[in-house]
Amino acid sequence: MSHHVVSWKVYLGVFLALVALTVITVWVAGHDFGEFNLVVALGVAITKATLVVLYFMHARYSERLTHVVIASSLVFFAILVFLLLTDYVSRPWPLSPVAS
Amino acid sequence: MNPAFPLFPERASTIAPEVDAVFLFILGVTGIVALGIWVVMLYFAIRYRRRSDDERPPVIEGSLALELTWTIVPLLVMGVMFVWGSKVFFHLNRPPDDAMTVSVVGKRWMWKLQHPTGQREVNELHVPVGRAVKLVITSEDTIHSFFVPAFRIKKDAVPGRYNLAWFQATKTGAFHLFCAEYCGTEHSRMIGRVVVMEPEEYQVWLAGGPAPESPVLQGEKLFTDLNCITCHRMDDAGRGPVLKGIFGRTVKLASGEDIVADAAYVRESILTPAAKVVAGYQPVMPAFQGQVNEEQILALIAYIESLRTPTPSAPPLAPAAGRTQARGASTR
Amino acid sequence: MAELAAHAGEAHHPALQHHFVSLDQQRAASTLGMWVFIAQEILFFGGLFGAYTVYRTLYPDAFSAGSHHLSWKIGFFNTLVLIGSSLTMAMGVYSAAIGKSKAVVGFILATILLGGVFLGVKYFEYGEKIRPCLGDGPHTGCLVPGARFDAASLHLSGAEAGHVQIYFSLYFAMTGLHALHMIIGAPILLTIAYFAWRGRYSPEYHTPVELVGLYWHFVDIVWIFLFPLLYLIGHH
Amino acid sequence: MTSDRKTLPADHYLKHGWDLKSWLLTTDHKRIGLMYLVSITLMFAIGSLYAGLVRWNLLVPDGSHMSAEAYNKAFTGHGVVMVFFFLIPSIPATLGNFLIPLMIGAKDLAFPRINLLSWYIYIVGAALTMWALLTGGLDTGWTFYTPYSTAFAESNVAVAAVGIFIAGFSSILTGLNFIVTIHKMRAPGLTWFRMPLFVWAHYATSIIQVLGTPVVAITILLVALERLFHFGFFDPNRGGDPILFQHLFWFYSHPAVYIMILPSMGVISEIVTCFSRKRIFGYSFIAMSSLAIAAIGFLVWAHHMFVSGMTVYSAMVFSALTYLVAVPSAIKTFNWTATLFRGSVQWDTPMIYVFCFIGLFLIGGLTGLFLGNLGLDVHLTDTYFIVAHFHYIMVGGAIMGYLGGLHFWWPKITGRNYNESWGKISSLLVFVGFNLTFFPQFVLGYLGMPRRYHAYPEEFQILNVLSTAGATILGFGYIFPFSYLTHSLFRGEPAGPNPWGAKGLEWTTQSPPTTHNFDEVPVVTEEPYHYAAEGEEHARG
Repeated sequence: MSHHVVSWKVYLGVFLALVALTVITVWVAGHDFGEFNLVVALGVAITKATLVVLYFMHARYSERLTHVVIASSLVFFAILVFLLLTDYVSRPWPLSPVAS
Repeated sequence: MNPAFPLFPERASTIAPEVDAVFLFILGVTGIVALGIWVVMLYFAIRYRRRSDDERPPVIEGSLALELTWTIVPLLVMGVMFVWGSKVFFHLNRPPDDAMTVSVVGKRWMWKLQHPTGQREVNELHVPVGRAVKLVITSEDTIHSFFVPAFRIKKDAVPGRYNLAWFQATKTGAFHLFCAEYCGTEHSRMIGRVVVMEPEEYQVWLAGGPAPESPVLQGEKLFTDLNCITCHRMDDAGRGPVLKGIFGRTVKLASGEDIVADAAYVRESILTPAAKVVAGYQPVMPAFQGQVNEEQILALIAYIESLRTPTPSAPPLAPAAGRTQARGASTR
Repeated sequence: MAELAAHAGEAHHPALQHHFVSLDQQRAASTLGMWVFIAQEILFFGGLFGAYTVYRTLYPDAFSAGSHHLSWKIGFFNTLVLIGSSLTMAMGVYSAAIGKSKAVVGFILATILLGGVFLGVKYFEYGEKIRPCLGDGPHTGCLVPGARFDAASLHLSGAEAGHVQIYFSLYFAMTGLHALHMIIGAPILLTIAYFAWRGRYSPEYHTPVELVGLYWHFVDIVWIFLFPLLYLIGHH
Repeated sequence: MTSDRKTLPADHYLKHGWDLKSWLLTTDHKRIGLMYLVSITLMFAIGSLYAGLVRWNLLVPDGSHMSAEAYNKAFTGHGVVMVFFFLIPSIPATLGNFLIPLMIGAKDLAFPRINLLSWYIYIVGAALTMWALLTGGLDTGWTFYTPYSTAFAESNVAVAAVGIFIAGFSSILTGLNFIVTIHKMRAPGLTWFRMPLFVWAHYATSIIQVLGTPVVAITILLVALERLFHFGFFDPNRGGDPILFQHLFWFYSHPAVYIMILPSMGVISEIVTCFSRKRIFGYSFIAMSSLAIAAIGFLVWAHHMFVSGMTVYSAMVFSALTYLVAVPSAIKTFNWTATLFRGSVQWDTPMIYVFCFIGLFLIGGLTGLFLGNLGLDVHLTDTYFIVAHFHYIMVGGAIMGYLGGLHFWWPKITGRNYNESWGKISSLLVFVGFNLTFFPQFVLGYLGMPRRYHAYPEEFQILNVLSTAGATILGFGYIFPFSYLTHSLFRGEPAGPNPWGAKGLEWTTQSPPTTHNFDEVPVVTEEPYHYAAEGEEHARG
């Protein structure tokens, strides 16, 4: 919230960090690290998103309720994806009729 | 086939009494609870009805002991229901090994069924009493649901998937077969009968129709007609892998992965051969997507399965069989 | 808790609505409202990301093949543009908080400009995939899912040709919905810039600038995930 | 009630104009609540007409009363209108809108203009959907299952889907408004655990509206996109999974049941304490169970899909979680019953609706235990058992609570009393008609009659005839309140600020309230439902 005015230097720093992370994610995508590629891609994206939320969106300086709102939306998104996948990862595709 | 005004459905399969037992158990428990709450509520409402406008009832804030009681006791009782129901569900989803397989294809608005011996039927299924029947269910268009109330079984027919159900009829007669998943205009006409017969009668019935062709034979014929046989030869001189004995075994793919050659893999390899090529072979096989229908694929799978070595206990099969079983379990 | 801090000065602030006790309460309510709206947006995109997760799990190869048909360079460029627009937006809010109205207008116009560049590039990208589908021609290179989809240009056939259509369905739905959010954001930004130019905002009251900022940053975050998930699958 | 003559207050929110503009441009939460009341009553009437067509067709087994197309469009119209345009907005958008600011001592909702906007969005969505239903119709069922809806249905799927998509945002914005209002606008002294349970229930409802609705919105948009542009999300021919649609659809649509029932539970909590003249038994347990229902309600969706071919292990997880969600509902029921103990129970119309609610919701909830059971669900799903089950929840639960609440707060909303005798008679009619309609359907379901059947085997006819007879009685039961409540608008006795002797801030202000609700900001010093005990001084109202 506006009670806390963050210096413009912080914004610039965050911007540069975001650019650097974008370069990293593109560089990593150019090499084959197997499963690790997805991990890095998601890790970098989550880091970037966290930076934007904390600094550009001022979540770091917001009241606790704001954190609760962000957390609960993420938790419910996680529930959606996790319980969805319980049905998908445990089965062959397309479904096989033969067990014996 | 039914009394004019039935209140309880017929019981005509081995699983039906199991399902009914759960039903009656839950009915009993919930009946007692419901009755109890109604009686208590009405008793309080009448006993403590307002007699004068000046009444000032005592303050009762609540009781932790009561709250805990009516949280924990229902949880325990429901735990029993859950475990019991899951047990029946597993039973419903595990066909016995000696079951005869009937393939079921839903199509708006009819059921197309085929016996292991090749007889085809539409909207009518003849089965012998006392014999386990496994249903492999799929659909050609939209989702349907294969429902026989007297057997207490139901399974969706989903396009692109094979779902499993099974039953073992315990009495002869004709029973309703319904489509239970809404599938369009004539949904309510997508009904038929399951006719349960004495085994001898069933044999007579089987002999009655036009000379049938078993899915294995049909598959063999297709195998020739579609020219599969030119590459998948019985010796290893062909351009494709030898299919004899491959079914159910683990094969190595060009990508280095291992895969169990089960029905799903065979199906995929017919439709999109390039997806998972066996190690040592070139991806030269044409895709058959759109050239074979679901029933033909089932026939081809049946044929390839029939080429399997008859003794499934051979050592190289052991791990594969284990995995297949796990996969099979998860399909149901 | 209702905040009762009724500062004498604030109680008569022209922007204070009648049903709030104080400007503080009004700002807290509006900010919370925006965050709840963003929570809603997360689940809105969440449905798509859920579908994406399922299909990528099922068809990793088709997703990789589809991804190789997008230009990562264009995606990279657009990512930088959008991050830049987030910076100018943040600076706009900062300027409002320290009372520099002229700078607010400048930064917001810059944000709109960068958003316009992003959408322009997107228009070009879409055009490339859609144009071959139009007319009666052979539709070589058409990447819009449907009957005219040209899987051959991706060297795919059979089931894979279907799977890659799912990838492109998701591509169009996700980027399209993201672009739609930007298109909705632009006129709102323009309105805010107009009011800033009229001098409506001050260090005490500039909640609308903050709120549109939150929205814009959220749209940026969506893209931060879309870029690697759509453009950078597998090894490039 | 006291017998001295009462008069309506000189100034109240209804007096600020009766012209169209004063309504269509209002930002007063009370007027918006009334606009919703009128809109959803209209939608309820339309939905009931569809229900009438369905029941009329099912009088005969051979389906000779209507064509199959017409029947399919009738049950789809019934489901779509009732679920999306009546039940979901029912209590929150009318009573919730009207009462939440009054109950927490605020002048209005946090975002009055967004509140008005959400009404307009609702109207646009409803108009679009009705247009789709009336020109060509819709025959997918309210569930829009793929691939039928995307590839086979020949009716107005895309337009209806867009209409429902739009209406979804009305629900989201209402929930958003409530969440912010409850957090930020409470009167001094009104701590969380002094809030009326009605407000707690709406808080839980709002969470579902905000976090669940967007998922179904995007899902239904994907259906529209697939139809319009041949995208392939759910097309099995291209490897799309129609079951994924069901997952995404039920992720919202199961919690949506709680959007319907939670506010109703809030109403019951208010009425049961007032008409027992006693504090509610286990306040915090009822409050927390609302949140528990909202949270656990998101974890159970796939119990609609046990026979779809999902894996047994996944099915077990969902079955176990389904049993878990039954607990908070049970807690509420037990607490309401315990509240009556040693109370001073007044048998007025709202309280009779409470008895109906508890009795019927109990059956609805307990039959849920049959359906959450894996082995049993195989037989029961997609039969009339499930139809009966959810009607016991939605009609026996949600609508009973809605009617009870409408009667309870009618004097507050209009400033006038309705006719109590008519109220009692019609509540009895509703109860009898409802049970006659839906109880036979449990039997039909266990016998195996599938739902959405235009024609059915003859042995099911007697039970279907009973059901249709019940529906006729139920229809009359609904026409009565509509008539005498409307009549009371003009002829009802002025009610005074607190005709029931109830607790809560909404009863401290005049009936009908002024535009700004309270002359001065109220300060709360009491615990909730502080009904004085014997000997204790009756606290200031």
